[in-house]
Amino acid sequence: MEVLKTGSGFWSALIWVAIALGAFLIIWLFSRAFERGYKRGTDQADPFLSGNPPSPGQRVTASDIYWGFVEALKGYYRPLVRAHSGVVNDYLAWAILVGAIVFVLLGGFMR
Amino acid sequence: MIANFPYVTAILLMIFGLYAALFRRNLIKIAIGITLMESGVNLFLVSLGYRRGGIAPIYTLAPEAAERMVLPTPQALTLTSIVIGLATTAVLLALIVVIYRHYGTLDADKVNKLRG
Amino acid sequence: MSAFAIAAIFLGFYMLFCLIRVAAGPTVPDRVVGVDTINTLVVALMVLLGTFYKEVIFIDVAIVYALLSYIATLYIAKYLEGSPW
Amino acid sequence: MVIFIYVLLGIGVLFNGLGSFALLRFPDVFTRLHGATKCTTFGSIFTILATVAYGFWGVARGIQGDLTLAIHALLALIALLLTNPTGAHAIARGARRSGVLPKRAVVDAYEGYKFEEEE
Amino acid sequence: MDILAHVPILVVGIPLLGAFATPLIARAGARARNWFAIFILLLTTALAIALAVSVFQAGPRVYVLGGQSFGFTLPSGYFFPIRIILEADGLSAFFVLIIAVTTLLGAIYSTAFMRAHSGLEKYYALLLLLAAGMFGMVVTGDAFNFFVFLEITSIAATGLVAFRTGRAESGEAAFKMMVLYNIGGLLVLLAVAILYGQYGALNFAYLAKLIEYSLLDVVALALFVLALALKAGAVPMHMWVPDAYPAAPAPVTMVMVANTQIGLYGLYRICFSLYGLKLTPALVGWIVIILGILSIFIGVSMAVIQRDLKRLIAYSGIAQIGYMLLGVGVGLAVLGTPALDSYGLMAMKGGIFHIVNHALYEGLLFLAAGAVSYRAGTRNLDQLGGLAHNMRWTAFFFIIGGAAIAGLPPFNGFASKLIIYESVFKFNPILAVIALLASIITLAIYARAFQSVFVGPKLPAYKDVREAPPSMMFAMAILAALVVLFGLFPDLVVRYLVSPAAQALVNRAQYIEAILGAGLGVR
Amino acid sequence: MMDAVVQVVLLVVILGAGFLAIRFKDLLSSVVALAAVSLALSLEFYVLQAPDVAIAEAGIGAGLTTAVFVLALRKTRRKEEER
Amino acid sequence: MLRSLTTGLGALVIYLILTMESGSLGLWSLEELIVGAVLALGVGLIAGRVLGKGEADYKKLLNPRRWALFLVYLVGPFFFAMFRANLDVAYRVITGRIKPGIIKISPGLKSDLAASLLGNSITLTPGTLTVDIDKENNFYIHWINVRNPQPSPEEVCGRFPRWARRIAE
Amino acid sequence: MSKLVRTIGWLLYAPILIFGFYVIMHGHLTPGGGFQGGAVVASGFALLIVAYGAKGAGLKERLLSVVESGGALIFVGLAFLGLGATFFYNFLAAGGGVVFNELVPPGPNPGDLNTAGTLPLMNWAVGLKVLAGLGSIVLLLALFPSEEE
Repeated sequence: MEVLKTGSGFWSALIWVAIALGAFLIIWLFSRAFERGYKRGTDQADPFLSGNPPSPGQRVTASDIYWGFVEALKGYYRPLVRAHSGVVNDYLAWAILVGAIVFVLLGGFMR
Repeated sequence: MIANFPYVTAILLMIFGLYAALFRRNLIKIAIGITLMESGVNLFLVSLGYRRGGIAPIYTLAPEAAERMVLPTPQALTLTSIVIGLATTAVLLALIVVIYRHYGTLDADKVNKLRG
Repeated sequence: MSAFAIAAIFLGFYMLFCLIRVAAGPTVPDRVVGVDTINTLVVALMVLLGTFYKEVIFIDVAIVYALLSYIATLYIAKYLEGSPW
Repeated sequence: MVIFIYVLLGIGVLFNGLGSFALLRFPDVFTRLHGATKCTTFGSIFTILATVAYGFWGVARGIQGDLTLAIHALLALIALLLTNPTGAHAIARGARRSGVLPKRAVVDAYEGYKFEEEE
Repeated sequence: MDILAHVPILVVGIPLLGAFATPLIARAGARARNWFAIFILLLTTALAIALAVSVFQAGPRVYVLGGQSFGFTLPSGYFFPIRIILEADGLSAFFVLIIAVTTLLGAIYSTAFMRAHSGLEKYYALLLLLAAGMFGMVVTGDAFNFFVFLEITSIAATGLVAFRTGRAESGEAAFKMMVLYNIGGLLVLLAVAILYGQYGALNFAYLAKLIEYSLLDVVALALFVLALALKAGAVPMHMWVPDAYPAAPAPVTMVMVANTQIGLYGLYRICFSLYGLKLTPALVGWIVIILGILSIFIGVSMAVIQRDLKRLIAYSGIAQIGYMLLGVGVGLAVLGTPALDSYGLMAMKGGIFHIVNHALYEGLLFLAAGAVSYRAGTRNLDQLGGLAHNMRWTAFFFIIGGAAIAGLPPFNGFASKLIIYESVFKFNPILAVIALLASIITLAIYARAFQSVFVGPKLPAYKDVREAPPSMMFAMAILAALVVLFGLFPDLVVRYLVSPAAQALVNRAQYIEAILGAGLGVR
Repeated sequence: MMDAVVQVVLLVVILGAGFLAIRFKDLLSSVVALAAVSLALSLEFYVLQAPDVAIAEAGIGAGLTTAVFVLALRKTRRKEEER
Repeated sequence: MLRSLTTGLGALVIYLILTMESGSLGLWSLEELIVGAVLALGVGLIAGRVLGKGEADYKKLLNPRRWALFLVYLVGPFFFAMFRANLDVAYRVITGRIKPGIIKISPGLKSDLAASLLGNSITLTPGTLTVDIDKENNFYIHWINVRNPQPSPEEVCGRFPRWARRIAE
Repeated sequence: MSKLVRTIGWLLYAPILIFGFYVIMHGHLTPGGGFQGGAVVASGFALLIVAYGAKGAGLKERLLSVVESGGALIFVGLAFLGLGATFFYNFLAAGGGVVFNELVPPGPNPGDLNTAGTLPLMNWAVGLKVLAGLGSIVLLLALFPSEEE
């Protein structure tokens, strides 16, 4: 069996797949013994919107997912989004800035 | 001293062009800046090949005057780069016209529907 | 014949006058006049320098130049006219 | 012969200089065009004629290639003669149509001229 | 005539021929045009495979343009190469394969995706031209030709991105991209000019032999690094990427991914083969590493908040570019020290392996996103939903791509990322931790994307959405199969594809020797 | 030696016109100045003994580039926005 | 047909002038003559058709008498007038004494070619500059020293209209 | 443009074209070649466009596109024909062809056109490509509808 040497260990996807299949089999065997917690057509299937009853057509959209994450990191995201201003001059300015830094580093430190 | 003058000019032209592309918020001005930069690079290339008192590199004059000729390679490079430059400029300007039809402005600050 | 080169130097200096007009000209046509004059001077200069270098090919450049720089002038003039393309 | 060429060159340089100077001296586009076009064309004719004279002189002395030099210079001259006044005319017309009025004009027959659409 | 002897130029020449012939062929009808483009690319792919096989078996191949014979690099009387010389070593062959596969699948996908548009003969011509430019950049051994092909790719890519001129975004994105590409190209030209002025030569190998790290060489190196990192979309210069990728038609986006990677190729080639040990590589290595880390970090964090599906994929793709920079940067930082053998080479292998993986799964994701927008008409994550009911296969392919980009086993992303983590950990643990963290966030991003697009109840707006047309499905299926295969057998890929590429980077002497060695040797 | 003086004058013209090209607010003036740069550059190439580059620059740089710029201006607008 | 041939002939003449002194067949080499003929034919086919120019215009170009007259005109009255013009401009540049205005004259020319010839001559000769030509070939001329607001053509440009008529009408 | 410009444009059109062809034809002997000559010819087209308007110039976009493709195909095709030895191999100069099969003799010799192998052919291919390409760039930009229309 060929394995991929990764420097300190090894990785073989086939072995992993075999193990994973075994694990799934075991889980499946166990899960047959459990009661099914998820029931279609009950309240359980509806999205939970802060306890408010969902209005028709309302659903969890992409903007809602990770809202908390983004809100918590507001201070990080606001300047980041502002930096992506969509103005071509700014794009160029970033490039030139990096160029200047690379230039100073290379020219200054390596002599 | 005089021999270095073309290089200085080339570098200054490039700086001018870069300045225009960096600080002018008009799309056509940016295109003009890029054209200036191209001119600068072309000038740089040609002056690389120049020697004082050289003559033009013409193949049919080669055997007796070869050592007095300026270098032909940079000139060939410059030719290619001039043609490429016109092609890119034309593409840029065509894009500017398209942008103007959609946005109604040439202000780079307002052409930022794609951001974030 | 270095007289040709000396004449060329003179013409070169005249280009600076034209450049002043390009810089100062209050209206665009003024600037175009400056550039057009530069064209003429450059053609003369090219012929002179071509004679100085004694290369026929250099004078071909002058012919191309005379024919083509005029096209640029025409484009700008047509823009100024404001007629549809 | 050398003196003749010098004279031609001198006239050429003189008139070219005059043309460039006229560019700075005159008050508006049209008058500048007068100066620039006439004088520089005239000056260039003379400088090119100097080259032509040099070329023919070379032919007379039997130098190879000088005939071509003269002929090509003449072609450049013809191109210049055809293009220069036309360019000046185009600029003048463009300037006038874009609303530049002649300064200190005593009469303007162009006033009220109806621009016809070109076919 | 031995056709295989001419393979290095044929991979460039045949797409070029096809590009110019396409407008003429298009007179015969749309079907002929499509088949012609696909046929040309199939032929190119076959040639690319032949080239790769011969390079992996026999080492670098050189090809002299216009000479008496293609191996005749040093004509008698000269001690340096005067003609244009192509040189294909392991890295080139590796990239040639990537380009061939992506452009071929892009053309196949385009037949259905672009059907509604007019002027398609220009589209296919530009696609073939882009392919030719990329092949040229990869196989050329000549600095100026490198610039020419760079500009060819810039113009062709811009034309393709701006192809749908009816949309405001394509014009805007193409303009921004063009400005940056253009300036990058000019910087490359300037650097080439500086090198030429110093050494009077344009051949990479000959320059590599002569180069002595003077101040001007440093300037040239800085310009190269800047321009090529810009083309590759490393972070502070990445901003055109999320603009250009979504604006382009989906198959073009996939080819554009390959195009960005060519920037990486250029970067690696310049750093390793041209400058190599003559510069103390640690600083350049660290510059590359920092660019990579920044890319990883900013890429994933911006991807979290995107609402446009393709923009999201583009941002996460930037993060993946960071992995490639990171892996090879580590290799570059330890070049010439004993650490190279203990983990540096491994890191480079990881970075290079990630390139091919990235081309596959990112392409797959973009194609799936293209299928979604083709059928649903929008890419807005807030509006999409419940598409899995009608587009089962697309959803399946999207899952595969998402799992691969997030580095879930057993897909290919995991294998390369694992190598990167382990070897980078030995170099500097913090970097590895950042990379690992970013990978986790990537998983979260794709969970969100998948949830918003495919999961949920059927929405009334997308009631009649059908599965994508067969040619699009075919392209996606091939990519998905490759993703899975590369994931299942990473050892084979590393041994036969990646290892020669990494060796070619490290083994600078071999690169020089191929041209300046015997000179008359016909390989 | 003689042409070195011409060269210096030309380079001054190039620089001056280039400076004007980025300084003018009126884009048409900028294009005019750009044409002047190209013209002087063509002559500079000529003095640097590169006649073929000079032909190309005269044809492409001076003629066609100006034409393309003017056409683009015609399709858009002439003045740079005040800011 | 005539138009293409005329154009081709003109092109051939120019090509031969350009390649003068290239060989032993007269002044040309054999290759140049062959290539010149082929290229001139090509140019004739491409450029033979320019909008708005009828066969009459091309016939004029073929007439050697007109060319001879043109040459006489060029070196004779035209050159003299130009010389005068330059002295005039020099005088005005130095003194700054101008009295400009745009005036209208109707020289009564019929063909475009004559009008162009006259227009260019006017531009290059004393104190005058063609600003526009309208459909009826009325000239609008910028005159640097207006002596009469409604001048006759002779007053502005001397005998040029007659020359133009003789050469190109 | 005015009558005057049109007439002069009409007069200059053929000379510009023949001059461009001259530059292309002598590419292997004197400075110039495909690029420059093509640019000159394209400038001639630009002159026609500015004098007569984009529609009145009588340039056909489809024809230009065919010429452009054709030129490029000839160029690449010539390169492919050299594959007997290498890509771009000058197979004519080695005595393989009927025309152009001599080396360029040294010295100033503007008349020896029948030399230099595939170079003149390639010059022509590049010239056709460039003249059609640049011409169509200007033509298309001029035909592009502006905002008023």
